[in-house]
Amino acid sequence: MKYAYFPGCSLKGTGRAYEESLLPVLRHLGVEVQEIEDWNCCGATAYMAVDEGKACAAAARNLALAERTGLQQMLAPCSACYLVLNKAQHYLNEYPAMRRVVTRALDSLGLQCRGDTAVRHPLDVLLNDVGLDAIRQKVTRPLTGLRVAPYYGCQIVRPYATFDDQANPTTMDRLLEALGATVVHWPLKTKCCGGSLTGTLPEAGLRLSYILLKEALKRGADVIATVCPLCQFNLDAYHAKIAARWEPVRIPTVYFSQLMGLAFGLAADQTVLHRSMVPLRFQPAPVART
Amino acid sequence: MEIKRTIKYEADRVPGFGREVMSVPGCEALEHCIQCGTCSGVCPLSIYMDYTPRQVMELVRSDFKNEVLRSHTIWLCASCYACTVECPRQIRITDIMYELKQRAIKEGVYPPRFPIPVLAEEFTKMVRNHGRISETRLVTRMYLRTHPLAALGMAGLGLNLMKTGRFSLTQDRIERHGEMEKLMAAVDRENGKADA
Amino acid sequence: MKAKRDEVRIGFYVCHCGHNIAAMVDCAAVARYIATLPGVVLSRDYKYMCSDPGQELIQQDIREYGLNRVVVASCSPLLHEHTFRGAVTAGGLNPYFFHMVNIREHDSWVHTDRVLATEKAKDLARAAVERVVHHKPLEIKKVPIHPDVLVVGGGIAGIHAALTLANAGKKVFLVEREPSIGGHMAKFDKTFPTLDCAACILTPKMSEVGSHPNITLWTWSEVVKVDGYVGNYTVQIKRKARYVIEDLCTGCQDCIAHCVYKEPKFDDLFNERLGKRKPVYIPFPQATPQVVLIDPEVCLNFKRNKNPDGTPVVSDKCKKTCVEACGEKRAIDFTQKDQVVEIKVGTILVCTGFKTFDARRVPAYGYGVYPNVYTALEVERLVNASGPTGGQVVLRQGTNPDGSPKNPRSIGIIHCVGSRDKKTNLWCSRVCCMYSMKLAHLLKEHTGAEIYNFYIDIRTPGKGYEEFYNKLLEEGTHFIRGRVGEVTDWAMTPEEEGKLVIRVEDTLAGVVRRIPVDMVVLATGLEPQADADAVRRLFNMSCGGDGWFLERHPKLAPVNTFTDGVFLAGCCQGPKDIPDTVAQAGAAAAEALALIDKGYVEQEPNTAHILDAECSGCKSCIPLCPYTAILFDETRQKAYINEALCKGCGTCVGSCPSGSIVQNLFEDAEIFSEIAGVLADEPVAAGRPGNLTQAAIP
Amino acid sequence: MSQAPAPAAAPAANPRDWSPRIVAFFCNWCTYTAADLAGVSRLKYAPNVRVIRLMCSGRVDPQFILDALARGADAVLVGGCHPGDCHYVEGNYKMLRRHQLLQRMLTDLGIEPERVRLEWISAAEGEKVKRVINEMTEQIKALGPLGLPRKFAEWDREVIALAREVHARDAAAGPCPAHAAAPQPGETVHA
Repeated sequence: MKYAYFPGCSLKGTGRAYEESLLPVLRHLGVEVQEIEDWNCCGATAYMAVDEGKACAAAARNLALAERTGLQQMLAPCSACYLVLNKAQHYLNEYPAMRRVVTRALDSLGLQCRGDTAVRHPLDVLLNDVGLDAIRQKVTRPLTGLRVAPYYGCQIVRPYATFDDQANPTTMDRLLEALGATVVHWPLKTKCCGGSLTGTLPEAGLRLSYILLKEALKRGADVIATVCPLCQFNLDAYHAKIAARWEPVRIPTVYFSQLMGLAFGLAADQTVLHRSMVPLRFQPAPVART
Repeated sequence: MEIKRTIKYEADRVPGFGREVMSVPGCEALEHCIQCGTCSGVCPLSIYMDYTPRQVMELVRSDFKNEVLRSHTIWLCASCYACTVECPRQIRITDIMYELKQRAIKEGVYPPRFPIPVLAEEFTKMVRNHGRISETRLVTRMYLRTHPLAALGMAGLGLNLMKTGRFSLTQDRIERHGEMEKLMAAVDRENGKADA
Repeated sequence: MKAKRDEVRIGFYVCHCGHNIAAMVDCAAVARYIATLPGVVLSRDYKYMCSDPGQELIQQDIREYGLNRVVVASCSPLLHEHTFRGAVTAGGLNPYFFHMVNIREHDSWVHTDRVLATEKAKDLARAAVERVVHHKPLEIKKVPIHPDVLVVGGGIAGIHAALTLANAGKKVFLVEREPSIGGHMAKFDKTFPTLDCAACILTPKMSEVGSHPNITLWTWSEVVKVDGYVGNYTVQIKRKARYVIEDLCTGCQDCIAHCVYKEPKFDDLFNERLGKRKPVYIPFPQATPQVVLIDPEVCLNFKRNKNPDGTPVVSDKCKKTCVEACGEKRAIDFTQKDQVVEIKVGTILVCTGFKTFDARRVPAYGYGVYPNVYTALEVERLVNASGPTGGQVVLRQGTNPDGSPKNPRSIGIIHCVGSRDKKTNLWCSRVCCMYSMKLAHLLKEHTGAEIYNFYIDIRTPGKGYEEFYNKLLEEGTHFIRGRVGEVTDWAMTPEEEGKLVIRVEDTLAGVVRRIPVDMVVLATGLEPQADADAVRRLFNMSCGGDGWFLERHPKLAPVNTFTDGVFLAGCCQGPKDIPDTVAQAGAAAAEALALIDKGYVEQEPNTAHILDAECSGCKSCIPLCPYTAILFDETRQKAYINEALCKGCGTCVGSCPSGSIVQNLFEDAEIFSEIAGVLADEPVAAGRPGNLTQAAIP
Repeated sequence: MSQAPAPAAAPAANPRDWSPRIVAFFCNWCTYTAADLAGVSRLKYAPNVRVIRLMCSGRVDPQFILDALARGADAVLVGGCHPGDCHYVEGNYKMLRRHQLLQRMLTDLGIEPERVRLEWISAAEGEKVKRVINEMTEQIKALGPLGLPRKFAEWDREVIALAREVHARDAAAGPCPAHAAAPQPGETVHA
């Protein structure tokens, strides 16, 4: 199994814990990734707000570079990248006019985009390509007793989700259960965290993060597991502000890949739990495997 | 008591605006809107909006361009796509919001120092110039342009980011810089041709 | 051919159809052009050809000008061919010396350029003029009608139709797939807008069906095969094993009382799984027929594994207290098998009804996740005095302060669940507004709760319906115009704790609201039955794009199908309320009666026959005929067609290598001249353009 | 077409511009009814198709199709019920088989197979009638005219010229009974 890998800007910045924990986990499971050379920012939601043609072109440059690797599948761990790259592909295939513009623009860089690379999320790859059985085999320190609220956020299931249910996704639930954790019933798993509004309009944006944290605590979760660097940031970084505005709702938020590393017994520099501002203090005990 | 006249005259409309928006890829289904309000019902941010998403849809369809482009609603959209997947007429409401944001930015009709379009602008500028985003740098720039004082309030957050090794003010960039500039220029050229 | 051409005297008429045609087609120009064609002695344009004066015009002209061919260019022949053939007959001509041109549905209504639409009308009219030259006089065939009728489906539509027919003295077979007739209506508590009790008005009709001397009622039965044609259908019906001999069961229900299961344990489907039943059961107290049945899936006297043919295996492991209780009646028979019976009928009424939308398909409303979210049909059973709770509205989850099951203090009714939604069903289900208001009224009456109706639009187009809406408004029921975004169980405020929270935009007030309630009722829409497509094939009907059975014409033949002798009634044709269903059932019964009492049907004489002299005896046509109408005369080594069996599809004609089969009304010469007619720049000379085409045929 | 040549699809187009002429054979029960439905629904489509009603697509003799092409149609559309839905049980399957054979033959004759199209359109699919007709009109427009009658005329002229030449040569060479009569212009001869 080998995938072209599109890290995206966040995974090199505030979301570095995602990459730092995901790559060792994939390696541990025998999944090879090849970082796309000279990838650029996917455009995220901000670019769509300015010019969809350019947003599409920016995303298409990455698709074109991915096609150059000769790999048919592309891994995009960040939710925004996953959405934008998928969306660009939909647009290119649905709207011939858009395709014409983008094709010519890429031409000027000597690039071609066929638009047939499958853009996939790590959850999709882990469950459908690697499989839960293979994952269970690698669990040496089951997360017994850890109560996890799985948080999918919005953009991996909407609107282009193909690998999971839009209203009630379960891939991460199943993954966490395979790690030995207890999954908390939490009806907010696909609600919005506030996105970039936490920074631009804190009153509105932070309130959404606050609701998520509050409800997770109320349902008895020890930790929130996330798949998106922006969600992680919003749920992790603003506790002081949230406490000042509403009430303290301290609960750690980590990437699902960090929990996988923990269950696989990977080293601390591969689970990078120290990157969270609200630390997860949980050390699973090893089990003797027969 | 301050009173305000809310009546709309035909002259307040910009005829053709609705059609124009509906002709943009992804925005076509707006003509099927039945004003059921599902979009507002599922929108996590509708509670802050001056017009609910449903009202924005109707204002667009009825050519009230100025009202729509000046509304807060379009900037409050966090792109969570809940409305788009729930809409019983499969209207891509999120994409329509994007389209309206684009038009508002192009026409410069948003409050000065309003952080959301500033962030979008800084974002695209950074992508165009460097190909990649350095988040902390981007956010810092946004605060400097909008609320320089508020940036001080973020100091604690910055400190925490530094502590967890997630703070960086160096600009990440693609190797073949210039390519993004070239790509965007080419898009402009192609679109110009199409317009002509 | 040439001589014939001189003999024909064609009258041509182009209809304006008010503005329907004239607005897009220059009718006068068409008439002028057609007048120039050889054989045309008269060419007129007229405002309404189908009107009485229009028809009289044709008759007069036939007499006055000695016309022997008539062509009318107007609407679709499926609409008015019959009318004009009648006019031609009245004028003294054989009706088949007529041909019709469709310049409305196929031209004026679908085009936007008047010049091009007029050209098209000329082409089509010219083709008809060319074609009609070759027409021959034909005899209308009369086929006798078997007087018995099959009614499929025993809901209110089937019941009403069966009774209407039976009371008119016809023998009716009523086939119902469930163990009892009654359909959805039997589950309802009250009916809108009069609030009369559904059982009170339905059960007398049900027992009348059960005891009517002219009705043979077969429940727990399904139609499996239909052969034949109008007037002469042969139908096979599978009578599923009940493990109870119907004629011997008296409906005493002692067997149920004495079943080894002391308590009912299995989901009661009639009560929407809100109650329980035993393996031996009667679906509901007023069931017709009053005959029990045994569910082999759960009865202890059957094994859980099946025979290879799918029939259950008798284990004989049970004490069979039911058999003991039945005693001398000996009605219970564990060895009963499915049986297929064959009947002959002349007409068929399809009244197979609908199913309700599966609320799980709208996950945002939490049906199946939150126990206190109900479907409307469940609530019908909940408020019903003979329902699983005896008419007490108690929730699945929660308790009152005194520890008894919780009674709701606030209820939200969500309209349009699954309806008016491109992701599920785009149609309006027509009854949900009214039944939601009925349930709002009943729930208020039973519980005194605050009731909120969440609607997109209130639709009350029926007698007394708007008045009912008004009554609800007076009762203080809240109406909030907005399609609910989501139903959740997480609280934002203290009063939301422990409640279901409905998030919705009150679109009239223009604000988003969160409304906590104890109970959510989903007004699920109506859908075609899951097996509608299979049923449609069985009876050779069509389905619309939405899956409902298609009527022959929405206005002019609303209970007919495209198959003669097969009629539709009730919700299988589309969502409708009880008054409309009963009216339609009456109409379908009347259509069947009209056919039966006439005694015969006239059939299009478009059958095929073989020209003996040209048949080479190759037999290639014989396996092509789906009706085995083509036979082979071994002594003469020629094929021949039994015209009584021929349905006139023309498949054999299209593939006869020697061109020796002729289909009336669709003869080769007629079709070739029509082809030539639509394409010719000049009036067509008789005959084919050349022999390339013939040479090219292998 | 009497005075004006073939109609154009685009409303504003000059009627003198070439535009495809398409002959359609629709079965009475599904496709013809669907076209009626398109009309009742006031759907708008290209005015290039002339519909001939048959009871069943199974009645479509391949000769009808070839005859239409030979008489100047640029394309032929056949519409029948969806597989399994035929009013006469399986007439549409019969047409499908003929269609497949015909496609091969058309290729052999050098006629683009796209010019003969078979579509299943149920009575409920008025929308599909519109789509298919518009699509096909565009497609045939792109292919250009088929022009068989003109080609026949050319071939006729060539054959007649050739026959004359042979006749003249034969006459010069001496009497030969086999080539006594050369065809006269106007008489139809197809190779």
